[in-house]
Amino acid sequence: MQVTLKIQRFNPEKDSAPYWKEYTIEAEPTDRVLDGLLKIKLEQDGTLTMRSSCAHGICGSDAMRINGVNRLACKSLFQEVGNNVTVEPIAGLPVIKDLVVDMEPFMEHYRSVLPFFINDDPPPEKERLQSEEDRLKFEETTKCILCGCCTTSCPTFWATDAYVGPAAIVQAHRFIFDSRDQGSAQRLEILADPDGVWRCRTIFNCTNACPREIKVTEAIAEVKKEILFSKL
Amino acid sequence: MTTRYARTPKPSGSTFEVLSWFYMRASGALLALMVVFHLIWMHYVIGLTNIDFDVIAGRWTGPGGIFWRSYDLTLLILASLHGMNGIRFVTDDYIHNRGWRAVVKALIALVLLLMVVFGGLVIFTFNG
Amino acid sequence: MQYHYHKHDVIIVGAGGAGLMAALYAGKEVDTAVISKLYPTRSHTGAAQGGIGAALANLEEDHWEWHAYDTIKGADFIGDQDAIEFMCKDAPNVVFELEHMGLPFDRTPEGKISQRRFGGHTNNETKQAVMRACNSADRTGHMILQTLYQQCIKHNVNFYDEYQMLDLIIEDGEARGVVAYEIDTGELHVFHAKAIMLATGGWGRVWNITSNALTLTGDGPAIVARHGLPLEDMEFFQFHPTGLFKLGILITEAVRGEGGVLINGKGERFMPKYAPTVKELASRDVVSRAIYLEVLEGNGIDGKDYVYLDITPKTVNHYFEVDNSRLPNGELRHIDEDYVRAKLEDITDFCKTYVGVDPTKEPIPVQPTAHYAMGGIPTDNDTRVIANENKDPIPGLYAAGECACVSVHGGNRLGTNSLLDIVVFGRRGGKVMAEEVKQKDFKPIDAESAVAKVQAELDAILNNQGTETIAAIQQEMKNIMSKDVGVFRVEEGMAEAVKKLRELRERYKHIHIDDKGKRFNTNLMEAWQLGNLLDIALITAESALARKESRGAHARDDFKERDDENWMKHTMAYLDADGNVTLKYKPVVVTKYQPVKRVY
Amino acid sequence: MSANPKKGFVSSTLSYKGGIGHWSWILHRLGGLGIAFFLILHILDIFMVGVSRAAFEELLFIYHEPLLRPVIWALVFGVFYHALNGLRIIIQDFWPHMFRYQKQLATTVWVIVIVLTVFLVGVDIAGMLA
Repeated sequence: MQVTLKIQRFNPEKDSAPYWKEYTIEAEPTDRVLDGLLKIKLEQDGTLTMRSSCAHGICGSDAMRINGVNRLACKSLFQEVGNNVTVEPIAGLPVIKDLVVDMEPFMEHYRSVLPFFINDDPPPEKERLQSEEDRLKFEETTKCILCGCCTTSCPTFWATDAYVGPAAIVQAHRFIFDSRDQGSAQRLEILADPDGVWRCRTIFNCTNACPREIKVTEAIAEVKKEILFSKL
Repeated sequence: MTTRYARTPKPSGSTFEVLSWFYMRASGALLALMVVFHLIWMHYVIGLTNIDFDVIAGRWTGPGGIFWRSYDLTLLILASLHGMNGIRFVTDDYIHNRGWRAVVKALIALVLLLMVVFGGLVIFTFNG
Repeated sequence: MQYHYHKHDVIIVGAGGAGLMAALYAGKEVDTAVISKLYPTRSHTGAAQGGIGAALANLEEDHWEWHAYDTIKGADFIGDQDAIEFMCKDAPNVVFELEHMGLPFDRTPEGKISQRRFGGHTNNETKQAVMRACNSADRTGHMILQTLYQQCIKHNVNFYDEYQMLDLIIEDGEARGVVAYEIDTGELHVFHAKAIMLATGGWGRVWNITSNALTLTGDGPAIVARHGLPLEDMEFFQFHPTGLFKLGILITEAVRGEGGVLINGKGERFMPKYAPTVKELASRDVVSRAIYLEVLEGNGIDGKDYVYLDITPKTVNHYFEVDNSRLPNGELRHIDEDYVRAKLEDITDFCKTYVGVDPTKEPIPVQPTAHYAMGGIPTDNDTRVIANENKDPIPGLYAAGECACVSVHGGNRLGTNSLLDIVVFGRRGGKVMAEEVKQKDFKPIDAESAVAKVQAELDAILNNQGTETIAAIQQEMKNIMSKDVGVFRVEEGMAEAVKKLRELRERYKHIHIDDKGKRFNTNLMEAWQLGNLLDIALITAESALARKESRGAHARDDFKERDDENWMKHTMAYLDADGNVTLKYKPVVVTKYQPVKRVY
Repeated sequence: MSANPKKGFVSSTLSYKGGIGHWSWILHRLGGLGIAFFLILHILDIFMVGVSRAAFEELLFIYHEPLLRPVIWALVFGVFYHALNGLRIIIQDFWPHMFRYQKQLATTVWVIVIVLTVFLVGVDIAGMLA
């Protein structure tokens, strides 16, 4: 099939503002949008710039806004997105070049929620035990690949990048609900900040955008409830 | 004792934010019922075209006066706080300049005060 | 020459499992920095699925010695047995340590780390498959990568994200620094260090169908080779039997560990013909060849070049009955759709997304996919890179993970041993480097000329007015390698491949690119990486052409048998500036296991 | 130099093809702002009841003027939507597993809001005709 990709371009060395450019390629319906972009880069215009690595939705490099919604280019097939595809960078982060954004503000929020296991007790000789039930409590949020689809689909984040954002809350959730972890109080304290979970307006764009099908809004609500009950 | 990893000083205002969040839900639930009832009462039971001074006066001074005065007062306080807090959220989202944000928030607080004072005054002091 | 200068005791290049584990261990004691061409969590460790092998015996009897023997046998007896014993003995400790770092393993009903069956891992007495793969659903690699990155953040390891290493600074036979290109700005950086570890991963992108990320271009080994240092056992490259048809996306061996069977175009389960005891759970080279032979005989699905991997409960439960396959408690094994979905969540997702198949209801179309490099930069058991067949180390240079060849995988790696390799040797390397740099001072470096050399390499691409394109050269290289240096190899094919690869290397000198800018010039990076792939491809083809036997992943139609008398030795391939490859050989370390015929 | 991320968050908000939750939020927020401003006016006009009969009757056109009815109806709709959508959010916040039914819940909100709005608008029209 013939596919037309309308891509937002921006070269910081030449352009003062982003602009749109259209490319037409031959593609299979089962090709990924990423295949299309790479094909353009290889065959038509080597200056087209995006990030990509694993190409099957596990590394989180190629989050972009495709036909108006955040997705991974490698998890979007032309048969679902159609043959007229609009591709632009994810919103709310500075655009470096074409589809590449500066992920640093995003990573800063990620680091701010203590996204690491905290348990200062001397570990046992073998594994720490954890029941299957306790393990399942945070199963879903361990799937996060830090692609940024959720945070950059959030209208609150677009309005104010002080908001810690869904991805960071998901990462915190993964530890807050881990029965082995002892850092929950500190994380809840951080997330109770005015720029923490309370800026979530329950909009669901994050949940809809998550390529790992994490129920992000639900995870955020669980954190909110946890803070509420710890304060009341 | 677990090591303290938080690199920032203890975040301020966290209790206020959680209470504000909780208040929006608690008052919201109550307001939803009260306002829907209020609207149905004024539009269906009274009828918009029939509203006049006597209707309002009768409401506060008639046989159910105590009930209506408490109902309206509750509505006034819950709604003013809910509404102005909502505007505060919007301010936090969209106004990033610290100075402007403070000015707008002060304005919101002032408006809130005036709403409760003016509204309360009439509900309490009205004597026909 | 314009460049930025940085100084750290230890520099680690690559932020996958091996790099991060080393960074964590070195970083606890000395000033450590990690350079990565990707954000660390984008590394391909995250794509590893099935599990990490360790004889924890959480569900049934198991011993590290069994694990070691399975690995040696899986390696087709060309793995170094001292290294393998070290790794398998260390495995339980390192897995417990990962658990202590918070890694969310699946749990047994008693709350212990859950384990599952995997290819080539057996109870050495009964010869049946044993539950040894510690797993976290089907994203064990993702969990390891995330956990290690989290710990690095906790311990304040320095990161230089999106920096491409372009060269090593080796002076007076000692590694003293790295030259890297900051992708965002196009500026060059010199990293001055006392110890440098390469953990740059594999090079599956040399082949057409691969499970590897687009970024796996063998940068580390190629740079090492261009310094006149040897690469070991490059002819051994693993083809994973079950890549998703056409795309090559990995479908974990755990599918077979959970009971999945391989079915050919006639609807027959064909693995019992090739591996009567463990069938689908034979080692990967055996299963890949079986699929290849089925396809050759016209038994592919619809006569095409793929077969079915069937994990539908109906089929699986049928074969559990046929095989009388039982749980440790004696009950007949049985699975249902929910179990498949829970244990193989990501696989289910991949199949639905890319081929529109629900694996709980329909079989998955699969074909062998280029997967893992057993060979690489030769190191000793302490991860020190060695310069020759006498194992003389190069001071200051270390390597770990897929880019390194210790060699624990020999001719064929067992599933779950790659994750084990990266954490065991990453940790070992981190500790060794920390100890060594404490005893050592910074040696002077000539940063100016190192930068000038790299700048010249980049300018050669940027200013090239040639007519050759990345697309054409890359595609031809992949075609050559897939056709002639793939699952099955013959003399004429490989000789032809070597010849054509040399032509491609000439054409590469006339490559031109569109993007001449400084900012985020991925076009330039791709062109440079293509040079690495071409070097690697040539060394692989030359190493393979010379090895006149079939062993592990190196399967020749013209030399069908293993030849222990002449070929039980490691290849050491040296590339010179003119593109000539010289082959030397190094003996295999044998402790107590003598080679026997390999049957599964 | 990088493109400014904050440029056009309004256009991001309007152009993002979010689901029903996205549009619900926009409506909820606009509705909330509208109601808050009306509330201020409403308090003022009722305050006039306390000032004098005449002062209040000056403002009665708000409720009697047919031309203002569409404004009132928009407000009625806004109040119902804000109230019911708010209840949806509360339900989801306190029973997070209800998030899985967000689309069904959001649709239910619309159904109830439309029924209530049509009912009251109908009542008003009937009153005007009478």
